Amino acid sequence: DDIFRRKASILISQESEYIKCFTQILEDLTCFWEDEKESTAAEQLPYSFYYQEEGKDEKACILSIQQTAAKTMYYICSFPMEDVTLFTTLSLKIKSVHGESILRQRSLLVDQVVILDAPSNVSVQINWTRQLVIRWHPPDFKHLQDSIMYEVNISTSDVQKVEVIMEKTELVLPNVKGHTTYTIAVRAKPNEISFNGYWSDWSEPVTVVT
Amino acid sequence: DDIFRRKASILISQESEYIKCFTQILEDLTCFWEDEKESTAAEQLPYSFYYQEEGKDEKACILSIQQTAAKTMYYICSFPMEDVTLFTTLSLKIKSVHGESILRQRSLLVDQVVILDAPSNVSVQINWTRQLVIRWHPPDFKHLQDSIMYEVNISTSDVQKVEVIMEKTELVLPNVKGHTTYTIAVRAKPNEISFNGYWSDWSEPVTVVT
Amino acid sequence: IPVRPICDSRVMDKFIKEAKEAEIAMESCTNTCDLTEELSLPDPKVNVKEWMQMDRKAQAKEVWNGLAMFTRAMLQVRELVSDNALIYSVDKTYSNIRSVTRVLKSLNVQEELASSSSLQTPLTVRTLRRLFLVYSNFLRGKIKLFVSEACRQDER
Repeated sequence: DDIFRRKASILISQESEYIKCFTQILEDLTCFWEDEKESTAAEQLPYSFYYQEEGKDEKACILSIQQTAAKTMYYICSFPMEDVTLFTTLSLKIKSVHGESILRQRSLLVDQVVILDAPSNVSVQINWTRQLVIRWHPPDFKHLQDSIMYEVNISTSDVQKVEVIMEKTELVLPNVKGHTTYTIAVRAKPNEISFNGYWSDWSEPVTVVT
Repeated sequence: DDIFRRKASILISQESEYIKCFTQILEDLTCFWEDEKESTAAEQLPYSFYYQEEGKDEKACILSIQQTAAKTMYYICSFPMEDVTLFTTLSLKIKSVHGESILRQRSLLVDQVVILDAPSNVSVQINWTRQLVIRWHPPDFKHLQDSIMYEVNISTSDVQKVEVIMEKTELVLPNVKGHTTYTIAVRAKPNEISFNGYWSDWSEPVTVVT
Repeated sequence: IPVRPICDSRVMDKFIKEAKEAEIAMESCTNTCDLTEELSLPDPKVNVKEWMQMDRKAQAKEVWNGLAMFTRAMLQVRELVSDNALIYSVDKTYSNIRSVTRVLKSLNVQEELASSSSLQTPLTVRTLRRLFLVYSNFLRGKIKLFVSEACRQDER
């Protein structure tokens, strides 16, 4: 679906592991990989996928498939919620359906592969002391809204800069120039203290003329 | 005594239950109520007070009395330390001494009726960028100092505002005006996650001239 | 900056908030939340003075044993519920209990194989509502106190 495609495209640009995984709000986990061969319409999938939590039995995941823009295939495993455990090593394996040989493997911590939604409702105001006051709403992160860091991209026709904001949803930019068009967008990521992951998409850009 | 009177006055303004209870450092529990009749000098108290922990036998508490400013009476039960149990329901009953009928009852969790002491050592500094840096010491709370929230009251002759600070003991106030007298006081309360309760007294106010 | 995830109080707070959500979700329960079997759960009550005087090993035992009992109870309950909203709460809680267990392991507390003799007598519950109330009290109480103390010792 659409959400999957957005998060997948983030991972494809930021993650070099063959098996790519992400969680959105820590109660879900999706892993996928792209098979470079063009898909056949064969009824049986050529792969099977297994996961194993430290100290527990290996389980199989039922794969779904999706065609990519390049006509290749995504193989996708959506984990059942009760098997999403944080702070523990999860081992993943792709096997060939025939022959049980391990084709690829990876291990990861679910708490380290978060992809948040983009921040929303970005607003910009100019206050009386010529400051830009930029505010936004945090993405959903299940009681961890105060554990998010942000990048705020501020650009004019001349310059572009990015400010990193820790755990706040406001940035006050002093000394802005007059008669200038400022374009602002914000993206989010866990603050890397207890949780980590990838940068979200940029929010819709907002423009203000000073 | 004096501590009782201070905490009692907090409860009287914040709690509508007839039987009011508080704990200070989680090892103690005091319950009391105000009898609106003026006190008689009778030797025997007209009430008895019982408490019961889930799954245990009911126990009687020895009541003490104190006269209020309005000449009515406080009836007070100070729990023995070994009967102060948190995270389990405690049932309370006032009975009339003659006749055993239940006059009032209430149930509560001791961990939800904390009244902390006021924060101490409030200090205010003005830094070079015209910010007020306000710091204070947390009240004693059994190694749970990171589970306290604060209200900081900042007032000048014109305006008054209250900021809520979660789990930190510092507030930086930007853009303060020059030649103004700021008066600052801080109060504390558990942060409502593991523990809850009532707002403490305000600390001694501290004044600074910018 | 906290040394370990568990010492970032926001992590434990997240689990506590989610336990309360599950507890509140059970308020909509009527008779559908009566269980056909009794569940055995750890007693969440704490006398703070006694708790502080217990040695760390004994506290760890209470905590480990309690988490194991909740894990078992959630698996048991999973077989008994069919309502989707309830299944969500049960699965979510099961997953959270395992995450809490993992995170406690990072405290290097020796996992104690509890000989039940020295532990507090377990509680018996017969409704989902009570199950989630006890779970939330256990997390707010014994686990939170245990973790705060461990992280405080860590800082020194």
